[in-house]
Amino acid sequence: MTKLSELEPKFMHEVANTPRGKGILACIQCGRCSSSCPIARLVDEHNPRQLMEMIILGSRDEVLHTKLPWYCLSCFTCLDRCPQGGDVAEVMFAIRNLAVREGNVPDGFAAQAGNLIKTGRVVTPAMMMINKREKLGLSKTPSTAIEEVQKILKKTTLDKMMASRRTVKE
Amino acid sequence: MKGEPRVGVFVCHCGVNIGGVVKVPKVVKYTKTLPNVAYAEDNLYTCSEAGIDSIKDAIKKYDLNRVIVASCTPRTHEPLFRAACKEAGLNPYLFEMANIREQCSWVHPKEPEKATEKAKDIVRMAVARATWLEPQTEPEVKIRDSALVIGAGIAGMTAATTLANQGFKVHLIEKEKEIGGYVRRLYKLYPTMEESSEIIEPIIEAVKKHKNIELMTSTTIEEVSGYVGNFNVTATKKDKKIQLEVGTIIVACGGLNYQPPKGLYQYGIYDHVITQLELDQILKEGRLGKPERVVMIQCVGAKKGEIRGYELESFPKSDTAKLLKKILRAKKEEGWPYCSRICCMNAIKNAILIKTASPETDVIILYGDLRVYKEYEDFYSKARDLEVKFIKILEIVTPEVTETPDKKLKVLAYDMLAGKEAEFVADWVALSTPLVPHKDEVILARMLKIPISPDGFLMEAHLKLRPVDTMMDGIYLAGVASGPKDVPETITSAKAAAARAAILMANKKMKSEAIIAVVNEDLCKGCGRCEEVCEYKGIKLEEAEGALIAKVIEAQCKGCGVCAVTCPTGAISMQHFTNKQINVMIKAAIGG
Amino acid sequence: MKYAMFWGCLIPAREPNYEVSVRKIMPAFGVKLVEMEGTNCCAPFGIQSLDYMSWLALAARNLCIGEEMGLDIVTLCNDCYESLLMVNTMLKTDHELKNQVNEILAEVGKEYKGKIDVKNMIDVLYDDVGVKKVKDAVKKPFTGLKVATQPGCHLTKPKRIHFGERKFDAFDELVRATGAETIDYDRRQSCCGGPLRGINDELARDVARMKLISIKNAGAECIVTVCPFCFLELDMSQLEIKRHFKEEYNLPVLHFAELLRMAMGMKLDDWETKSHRVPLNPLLKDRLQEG
Amino acid sequence: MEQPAVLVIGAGISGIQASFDLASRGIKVYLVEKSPSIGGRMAQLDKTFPTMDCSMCILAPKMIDCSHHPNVELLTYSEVKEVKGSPGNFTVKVVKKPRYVDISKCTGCGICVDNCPVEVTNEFDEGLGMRKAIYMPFPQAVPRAMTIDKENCIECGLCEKMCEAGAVDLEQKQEEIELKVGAIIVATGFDIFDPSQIPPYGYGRHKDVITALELERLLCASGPTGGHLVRPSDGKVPKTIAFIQCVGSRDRRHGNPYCSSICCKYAVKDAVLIKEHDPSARVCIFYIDLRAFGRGFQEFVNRAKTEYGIRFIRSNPGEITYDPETNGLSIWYEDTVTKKIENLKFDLVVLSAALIPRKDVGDLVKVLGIEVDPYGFLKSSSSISDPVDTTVPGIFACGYCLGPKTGDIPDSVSQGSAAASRAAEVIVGGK
Repeated sequence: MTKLSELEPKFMHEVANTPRGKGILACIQCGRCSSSCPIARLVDEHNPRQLMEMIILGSRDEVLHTKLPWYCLSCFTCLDRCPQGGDVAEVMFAIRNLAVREGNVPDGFAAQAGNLIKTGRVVTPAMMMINKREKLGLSKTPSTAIEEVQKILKKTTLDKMMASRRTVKE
Repeated sequence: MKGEPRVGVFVCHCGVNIGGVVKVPKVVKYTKTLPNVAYAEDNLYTCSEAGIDSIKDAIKKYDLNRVIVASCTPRTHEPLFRAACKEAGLNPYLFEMANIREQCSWVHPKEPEKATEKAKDIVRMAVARATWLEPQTEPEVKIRDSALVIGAGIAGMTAATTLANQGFKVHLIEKEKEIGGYVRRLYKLYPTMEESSEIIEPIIEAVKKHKNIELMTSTTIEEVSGYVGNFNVTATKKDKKIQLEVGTIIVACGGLNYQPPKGLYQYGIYDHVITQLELDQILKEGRLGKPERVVMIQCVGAKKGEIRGYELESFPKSDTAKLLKKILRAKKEEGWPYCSRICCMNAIKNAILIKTASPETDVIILYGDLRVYKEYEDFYSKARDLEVKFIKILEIVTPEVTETPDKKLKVLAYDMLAGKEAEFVADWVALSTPLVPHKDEVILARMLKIPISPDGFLMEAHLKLRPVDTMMDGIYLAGVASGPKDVPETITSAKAAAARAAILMANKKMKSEAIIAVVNEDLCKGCGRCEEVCEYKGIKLEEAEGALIAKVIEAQCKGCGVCAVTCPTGAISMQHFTNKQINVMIKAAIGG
Repeated sequence: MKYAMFWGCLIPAREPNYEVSVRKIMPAFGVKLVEMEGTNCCAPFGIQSLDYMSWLALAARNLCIGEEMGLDIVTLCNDCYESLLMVNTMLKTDHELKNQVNEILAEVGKEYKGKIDVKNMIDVLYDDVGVKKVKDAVKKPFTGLKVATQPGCHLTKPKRIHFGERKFDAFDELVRATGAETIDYDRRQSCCGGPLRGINDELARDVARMKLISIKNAGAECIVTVCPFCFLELDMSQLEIKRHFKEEYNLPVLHFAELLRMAMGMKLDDWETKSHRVPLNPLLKDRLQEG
Repeated sequence: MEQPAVLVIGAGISGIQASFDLASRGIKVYLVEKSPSIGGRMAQLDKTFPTMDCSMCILAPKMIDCSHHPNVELLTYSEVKEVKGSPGNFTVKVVKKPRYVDISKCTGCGICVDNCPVEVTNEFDEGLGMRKAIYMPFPQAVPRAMTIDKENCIECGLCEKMCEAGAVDLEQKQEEIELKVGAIIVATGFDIFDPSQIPPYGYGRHKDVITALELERLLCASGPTGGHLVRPSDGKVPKTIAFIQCVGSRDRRHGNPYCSSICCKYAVKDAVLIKEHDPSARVCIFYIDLRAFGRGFQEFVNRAKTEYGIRFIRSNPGEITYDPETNGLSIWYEDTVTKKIENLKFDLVVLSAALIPRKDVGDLVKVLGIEVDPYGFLKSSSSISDPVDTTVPGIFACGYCLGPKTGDIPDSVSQGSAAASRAAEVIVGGK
């Protein structure tokens, strides 16, 4: 039984006003997103419709501090299948941005961020690949402006966010 | 009827409906062996133009003086085939229908052989009866071109102005002192959010000013007698009797908003538990202020006795035990068996009004099925854009309302889609209640002799194709009298009722059924038993050469046959259903 | 037709064969690819999930480089295309957002003006080059080859930005231009599972398996992709599925550039054939360099 | 001055009701219908909810009453080309398309149909049944005459040779007639949303995914299979049938955000019909909100659940996949009670597709100068107080050309009578 105290009535309002979260207001709980989502079919915890319902109901704590938002692989199937223009995938991004601000970042994403801050890219070529490219007469991998990337990420405080990361509650 | 009876029999396949079960060709072959049968054939659809033409041609070619169509129900097709006989020059009452669909193929789909035999019996009985049919002439009734409209709500006023604009005299009678009815009291109307006054004031002006409309307020109807085209209505206005003679009557008595019984969701116990109508009035007077949360509960008063099978069927076992206690309680609740179609929209309208007035208020609507139909889906989206929360609850687990120590209301509901029981503390709880029939609808129905349908509203002649007519010619239904409707639907049905009434009044005359009682004056002892039992007052004792003789008022008699059965001396017989005809049918049935 | 070529990070790091094929076919259509210097990560799905403004700033920075070169940007990888296209569309329409982003870009002396467009190789071949020219360039058509097309989620969805169904049909038309027959299968519009690589590999494999089942049921012989993620995922997971589920699909996976290159008569070099985990022969035996 | 007439465009149940009400009160009506026979969509239905009347049984008498009425002049296979003038006197140009059959002579005997060598799909059967180049859409067609479909006709002349009544006239030309009318009523009805716009449902890819109107034709006694429900793919009797609601309705992405109002009702009706045909069949209805709001309908739904054991699943399925071994379809949906994504196998899937504006409503709107609402249906001058008036005075509308403002058949009939009232006010009242 969820007491009102556990619910945060203003949660839907908060998500609706995050840059990619406006779609939550259109949701009519039809279930088309969860039944077309490839992940929902394989992982029981991940259910986009139920996630939207929890936002509407206001279970802020359960949504932002668990693994729930991190299963989505942003293939936008739910967004295209949503009959009400509920932009479910966009709302997923909105919740993840909110979760990151609360320090909830899984390891895989943190690794990508670390790589980005260190090398300016998410995927960096292994030494063996650089030699192979040489042999094939291809140019070295494209040049990256690493300092400029680091300056940008300092301005958007991404590096601070990554530093204040806590492990996620199962 | 001079000359030997020459019967033509047309057996119908009705596509698969009859032909799929009854061996129609066999029935035709058998029919040809019956006495007096001059011609018999079968066709795929006798009700199609092909069937009609084959009947007309056969009458001329084989000089038939009786016609039988063995097909479906007289209720929908007898007028059609009678018209065909008439066009071929044969008196329409020399026609007889044998129902081998509803009374045979449809009920015995699994036994084709027996069904075929039964079809033969039914046709044999019809042929037997046909030989004794006599031509009848339909009495013609004069129709006055004035109408009575009962109830001056939005339905009554619209019907009255529509008829008046077409030049007919209209008597508009309203029980209350003020006209405008249910809609006039409302604040705003969905979906356009126009004020109710913007819609209803122009019509009220038109009614008051229209030269063809005679408006009588605080007038109640005492008694209605007479028949189509000549209704005499007696009404009283502040103990002044008024007599009216009108051609047609339009019933626009409207409906009531259901007052939940004391205690249902603590209604009547806590004053902040209100109905949507009361919330509408509070919003109209701006008395709501800026509450922190308003919770609305849908389908209050709707019958939840039938447990929605699907919800219990695959329900997680763990919760069922806990919920069963609540389910049994829900079963006891009485309620209206129909969906009153306007309460969802009303709740959303009030939610939008609250949210526009004070966006900070948290508005939650607990619903089982959100029936926002037609183009009102945009209205529903507008509410969601204003952050109104729609939470689907398990209907069979009715929410519980209790009071918190600090005089707020606590609503406990099972949110089916999140799979959790959630609890909300609210300042107001609004109950969406259905539209229910007017208490005096029953009195009106008995007065006008029109039936009431199972859900308590007045019954229309045919649900699909005659939605504003009634069983009684000349009496029509407009607005909520025949079932819950929203304002646009009410206005449409009012205009439709006006159109139907206008037909009779424009033609000024009408033919009515010839199936009526006939009194054999030699046998009538004047005992008056027939007058007592006649529901429609279609038969009266009259002085004739010093003796009391029963006399039939042709247009008023509905041909129900009660008088004929009650008459001790057998003086009364029914045209087209004489005892002879019926006995012959019975003999044919048993004779085999 | 000159474009600024944004290779992204995955193709140079993992799939040089895609780069080689593209470099080989584009000159035939008069398309000149100018290398972009000093680009940065396009901020794909992973980074977008972390922070909104970081995504806009990183993607906008690449757009500024394209504007400085005065050329439309062309990408091969769906993630780069999606990120750059969405940011380009948003900044062009939302001035207030553009100013916020420019405020961040000022740190590195760049300013987004919104003068260029972002295109994928499919847009270039379909809109600018035209299917007719592609058909004419085909010397050895793949008549009879049953192909399941996999344009990829970020090339075609969300439909409101990518002109609805047109993208799916455009890619099908291009594949048909090479003579092959495109098969319509149930899960054509669903995801290959690629973005979960590195985060949850088993899950990625299972998502890929659902797609492969659907392709097999529809009777296709091979899969043609656009996005390197789809290529890697659908190719690699067939081996993992064989090991884990003991199921054989052997559906060879080809980049569209490779398919077009072979259709234009060129043969794949040996190292390119080897970089496909699902063997290309026997299906494409006569199109490969021996030994 | 002799009373002006009324033009009614479209002879579905709504147009028929409007014409019959006007004619019965002595006003002349020109009833123009584009297809060869009057009857409209209702003629295609098998049974109607919730009374289970057979649709043709309650429609045929009305069609014959209307067409035989002395005050009604039927102009079938004709279209309105041009309208000028103002309320009280409109001049209307109507083009009578050539039928190549003389209506007065043709008895509808069908010899020509038997001999016609050309066979094409029958639009009336939603493409499930076949018809010849010379055809009558359905047995109870009014007027009861054949029509030659010139596109597919190979002009072999066999029909002309075989016709005893000499009714075939291959040289018939297009006629244009001019009518003087006082008011116009539009009753042109609706089209069905093409579900192939939602690829994951596989309509068009799998033959056993059909629309609800196609199901009506399969269930109808005069349908292509004589009323026996069989799977279009292999002709077998389906044992498990699913209905999917809100396909294209309540859908912003496909431009129909409204609720088409009748799909929940006809889905439950068809489910009950299927159970009556074959009690052992298993029928599921996937819905979002079961909109059982009509008269007597909630009771009908309760009966469907308790008596007929039809299963209602509150979820809108995401996609349908095809399983080659069992030639069956599996529907992927979320069981909102258990929160699990499930899939159920079905032999036949019926999509309750949305009702959308007629494809060619555009040119009629241009001809009449009336406005359409955001969904493409006709706009009422005031959606509350004048639901059946269009934006042009003197021109009224009824039936589903007004869009979702019209619910089911009783709404169409009421609007037909209401439009008749409004037209009569213009003719008699001069308002």
